[in-house]
Amino acid sequence: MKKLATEERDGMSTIVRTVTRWVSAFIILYGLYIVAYGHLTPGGGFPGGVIMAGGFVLLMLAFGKKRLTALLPVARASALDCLGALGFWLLAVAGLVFGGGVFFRNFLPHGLRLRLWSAGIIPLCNVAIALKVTASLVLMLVALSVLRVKAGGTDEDFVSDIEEE
Amino acid sequence: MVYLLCLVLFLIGIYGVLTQRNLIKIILSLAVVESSVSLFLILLGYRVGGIAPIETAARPHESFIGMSVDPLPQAMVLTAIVISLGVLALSIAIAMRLYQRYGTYDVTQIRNLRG
Amino acid sequence: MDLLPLIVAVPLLAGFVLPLVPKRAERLADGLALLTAAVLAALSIVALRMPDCIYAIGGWNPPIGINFVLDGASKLMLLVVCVITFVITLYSPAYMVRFTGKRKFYALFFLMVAGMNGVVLTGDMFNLFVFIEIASIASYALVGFGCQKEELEASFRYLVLGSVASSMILLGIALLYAKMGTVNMAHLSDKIAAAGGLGGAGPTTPEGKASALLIFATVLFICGLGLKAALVPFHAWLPDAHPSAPTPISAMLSGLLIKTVGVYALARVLFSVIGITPVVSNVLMILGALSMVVGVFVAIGQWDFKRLLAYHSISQMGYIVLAIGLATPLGVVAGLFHLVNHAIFKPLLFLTAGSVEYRTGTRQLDQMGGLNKKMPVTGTTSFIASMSIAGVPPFNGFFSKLLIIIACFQAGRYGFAIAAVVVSILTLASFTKVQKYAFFGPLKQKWGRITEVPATMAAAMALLAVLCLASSALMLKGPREFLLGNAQRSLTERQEYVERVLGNKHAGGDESLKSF
Amino acid sequence: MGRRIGTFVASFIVWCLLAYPWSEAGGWDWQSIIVGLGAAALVAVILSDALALRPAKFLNPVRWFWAAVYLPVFIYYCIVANLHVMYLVLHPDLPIKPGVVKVKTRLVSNAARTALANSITLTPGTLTVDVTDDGYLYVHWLVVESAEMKAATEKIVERFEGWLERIIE
Repeated sequence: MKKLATEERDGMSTIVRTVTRWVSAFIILYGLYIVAYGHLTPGGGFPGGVIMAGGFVLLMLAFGKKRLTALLPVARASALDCLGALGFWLLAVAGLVFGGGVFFRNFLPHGLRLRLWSAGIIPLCNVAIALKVTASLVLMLVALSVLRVKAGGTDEDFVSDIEEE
Repeated sequence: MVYLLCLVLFLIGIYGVLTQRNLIKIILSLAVVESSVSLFLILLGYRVGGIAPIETAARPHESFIGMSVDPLPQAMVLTAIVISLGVLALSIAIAMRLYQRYGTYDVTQIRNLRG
Repeated sequence: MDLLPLIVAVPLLAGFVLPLVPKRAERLADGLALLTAAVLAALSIVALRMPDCIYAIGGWNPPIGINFVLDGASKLMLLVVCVITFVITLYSPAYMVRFTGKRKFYALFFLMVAGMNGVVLTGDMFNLFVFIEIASIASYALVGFGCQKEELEASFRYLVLGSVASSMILLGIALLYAKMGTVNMAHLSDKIAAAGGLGGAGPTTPEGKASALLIFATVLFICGLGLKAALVPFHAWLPDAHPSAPTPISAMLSGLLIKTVGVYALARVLFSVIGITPVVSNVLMILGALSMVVGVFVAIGQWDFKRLLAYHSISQMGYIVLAIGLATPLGVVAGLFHLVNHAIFKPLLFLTAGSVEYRTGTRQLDQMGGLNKKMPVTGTTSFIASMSIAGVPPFNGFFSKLLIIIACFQAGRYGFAIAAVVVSILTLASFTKVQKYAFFGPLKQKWGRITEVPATMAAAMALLAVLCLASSALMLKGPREFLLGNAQRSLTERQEYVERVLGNKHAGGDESLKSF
Repeated sequence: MGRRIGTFVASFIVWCLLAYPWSEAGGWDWQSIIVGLGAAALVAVILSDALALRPAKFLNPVRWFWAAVYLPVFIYYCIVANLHVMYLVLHPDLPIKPGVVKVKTRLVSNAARTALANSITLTPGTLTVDVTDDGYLYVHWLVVESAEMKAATEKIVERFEGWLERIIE
C-alpha cells in the first residue's frame, strides 16, 4: 500500500484497474437492460440509473477522476441531468397536448402485452428518469468524493473542481 | 410486533439525532429514522406467503391478484428512498462545507448562532 | 381545467431549464425567471375564476390515481403563493448579483415554488409528502446558499429538524394507510368518518383500535407539520434559518413556505382528512398562543434586523394557528385573512431588511439610523409594513387581528383574546424600536454616501406596500365572501370535500380496494 | 476501432443472455434485439477500451484451446489446495505459519497479471495482496514454506504462469 501512495497516478492497483475494465461495460449494459425492461420486470429508471452511475463511479475509483471527467465532463453531466428532467416533463406535458388534455396521460399505443414495446410512455419515462438519475448521481459522487476538503480552506480549492464550466 | 420494532428503530434514530455530537453520526441517525419509516411502509404491504406482483407470460395478473403482496407501498417506499437519498446527499455536502469552515465535525464547537 | 397541472409544471420547467442557460447569459436567466413568475401569477388568477373542480392526473380517477383538488382554500393559497412569488422574483435579480451561481438559485427557487403549489393543490396524502419534501429540500439548499459559516450551520440544523419532521409525516401517512388502506385524502376522510373519526363518536367499529392508531397518526401530523410551521415547541430552527438565507429566500420562507407546507397542510390534514375534534382544536390553540407569546417576547430583545423579523414570524404564525384552531367559521376566516396579510407584510419587511443590508452591509439595528433620508422608498415601505404587522388601523394587519380577537370572544375564549391583544401591543413596541433605530433619527456619518436601492427592488417593495393597503379590502363583505368565505367552507365542510372528489358514489369506499 | 467492436460484440452477447430474446412467445423477439443493438452500441461509444486493450486476441483459437485446457488444471490445483487447507484445519496442532512473501512474475500484460493474481487468490491458502508495476506480487501465504523470493515464486507462481502466458499474454 505504501508503494501505491508514492506512485504518481491516481486510482488503484493494476488488478482493480484491469477488472474494472472488464466489468464496467457490463455494469452499464446491465443498467441499460434494467431501464429498458423496467415496465416488464422489476426495475425501471431509478434502479437502472443507479446501476449505471455505479459503473461510472467504479471507473472513477479505479482510474481516477481525470478518466471520468474525460468521459463525462461535469458540465455535460449537469446538462444531461437537466435534459433528463426536461424529457420527463415533456412526456408529462405531451399528455396534455396529445392525450386529450390530461396531464401525464399515457397517450401512446399500449402495444402487445409483455413485449418490449408496450405500456405506452412508461418506457420513455424510464429512459428520461435513468438519464436524470445517472447524471445526478455521478455528479453527486464526484462532488462528494473527489474534492479534498481542507479545514479552513478558501472557497477556491472547493469550488474549482465542480465549477469548471 | 414487527411494527413495534420499526417504531423502536425510529426512536433509536431520533435519540441519535438528539444526542450525538458528531455531524456524520447525526446524519447516520437521520438515515436510521428514514429507513425505519421505509421499513414500516414496506412491511405494511407484506402478506404471509405472498408472491411478487409481477406479470409474466406464465403468470397473468388475474392469477395472483388476491395472493400477491401489496405493490402500492413498494412504489411509495421507492419514492421515499429517493427523497431520503437526496436529503442524505445534501446533508453530507453541507457537513463537508461545515468541516471546511470550522475544521471540526463536533456540533458543540459549531455554535456561532444563538439557538 | 387543462391549466391546473401547469401551475405545478411551469415552475418545474423553469427549474430544469434555468441551469441550462449559459453562464454568460445571466440576463436571460433573470428574464426567464421573471417570465415564469408572471405566467404563474396569471395562472393563479385564472384559477381563481375557475369553478371548484378536481383534476385526475393521467386520467386515473380519484380513489386510484393522484388528483389535484381546486377549491376555495387552494385557490386562495395559490393566489397568495404565485403573486408573492412574482414580487419576490422581481426583487431577486438586482439583489442576487453578489452571489455566484444565480441560475442555480433560480432553479432551486422554482423547485421550491413547484413544491408549494403542489402541496396546495394535491388531493393525495403521499403526494402531499412528496411535494412537501420537494419544497423543503430546495429550501434547505437555499438557506445554505451563501456557504458562509452561519448559513451552513443554520442550513444543517434546519435540514436535520426538517427531515425528522418529514419522517414523522411519512410515518403518519403510513399509519393511515395501514388502517384505512388508501392514501387519497377524500377517500381517507370518508373511511375515517365511517370508522368514527378521532373521538370515536360515530358508530363503533369492529376494530376497536382504529381510534388509537388514528390518535397516534394525528399526533405525528401535528408534530411533523408543526415543525415545518415552526410552532413554538418545535421552532428552534426558524430563527437561524430564515435570517441566514439570501433575502428573497428569507421572504419566501417566512412569507410562504411555513404557511403552505406548515399551516395549510396541517389545516388540510386535520380539517379535511382526519376531522377536527375539540381536543385537537385545543391543542392547536395552545400551540398557537404559545408561539404568539414566546415569539414576540424573544423578538423584542433582538438587535439583528432579520432575526427579529424571524421571531415575529413565529409570533404571527401563532395568531394564524390560534385562529384556525378555533375551528369556528369566523375563526378560520380570520386565520386565513391573517395568513394572507402575513404573506404580504412579512416578505415586505424582509425585503426592506435586505435592501438596508444591500446598501449598508449590516443587519444590526443599532448601527443604522436615519436611513429614511437616504432610502426613502425602503423607509416608507418598511414603515407601512411595520404598522401592518403591529396592527395599526388603516393597514391590513389591524383588520385580521381584530377579526381574530372577535372570533376568540365569540367562541368564549377570553384568555386567548386577551393574549392576542397583549401580543399585538408588544409587536407594536418592537417595531417602533425598529423604525426608531433604523429609519428615523439622525443619519450616521458613515452612511453619508449610500443611495436608494435599484429600481426593480424598489418596485417590488412598493408593490407589496400597495398590497398591504389593498388587502384591507378583504374586510368588505364581497371580497371576503369570495376569497376567504369560500376558502373557509372548503376547509371546514368535510363532507363537501369528499363528495367533490369522489362524486356521489362514495359511502364506505369500493370493495375492490379493500382487498389489501 | 477494434476495441470498440470488441466491446460492442461482447455487450450484445451479454444482452442476449440477459433478455433471452428467443424464448418469448416462441419466436425471436426482434424488439429486444434492436434495443440490444442500440444499448451495445451505446456502451461501445461510451467506453471505448472497456473490455480488452487488444481484443484481436479473442479471435485466436489457440488461446481458446489453452484456456479450455487450463480450466481443469486450475480446478485440480484448487481441489488439492482445498484438501491441504482442510488437513491444516483438522490437524490438532494447526500447523500454519502465515506470512506475506514477495514473488516475481515474468508475465507482462495487465490482463495476464490480473488473471495470475486472481488464480492465486482463488486457490485456498494463498492470497494476492498487491501487484506492483514492475512485476512483483505480494502474496499472503498460509504456510510460508520459504520466505526467499525465488523458491516462493517456484511454489506459488510458476504452476499457473506457463498456462496464462499461452492464454492471455
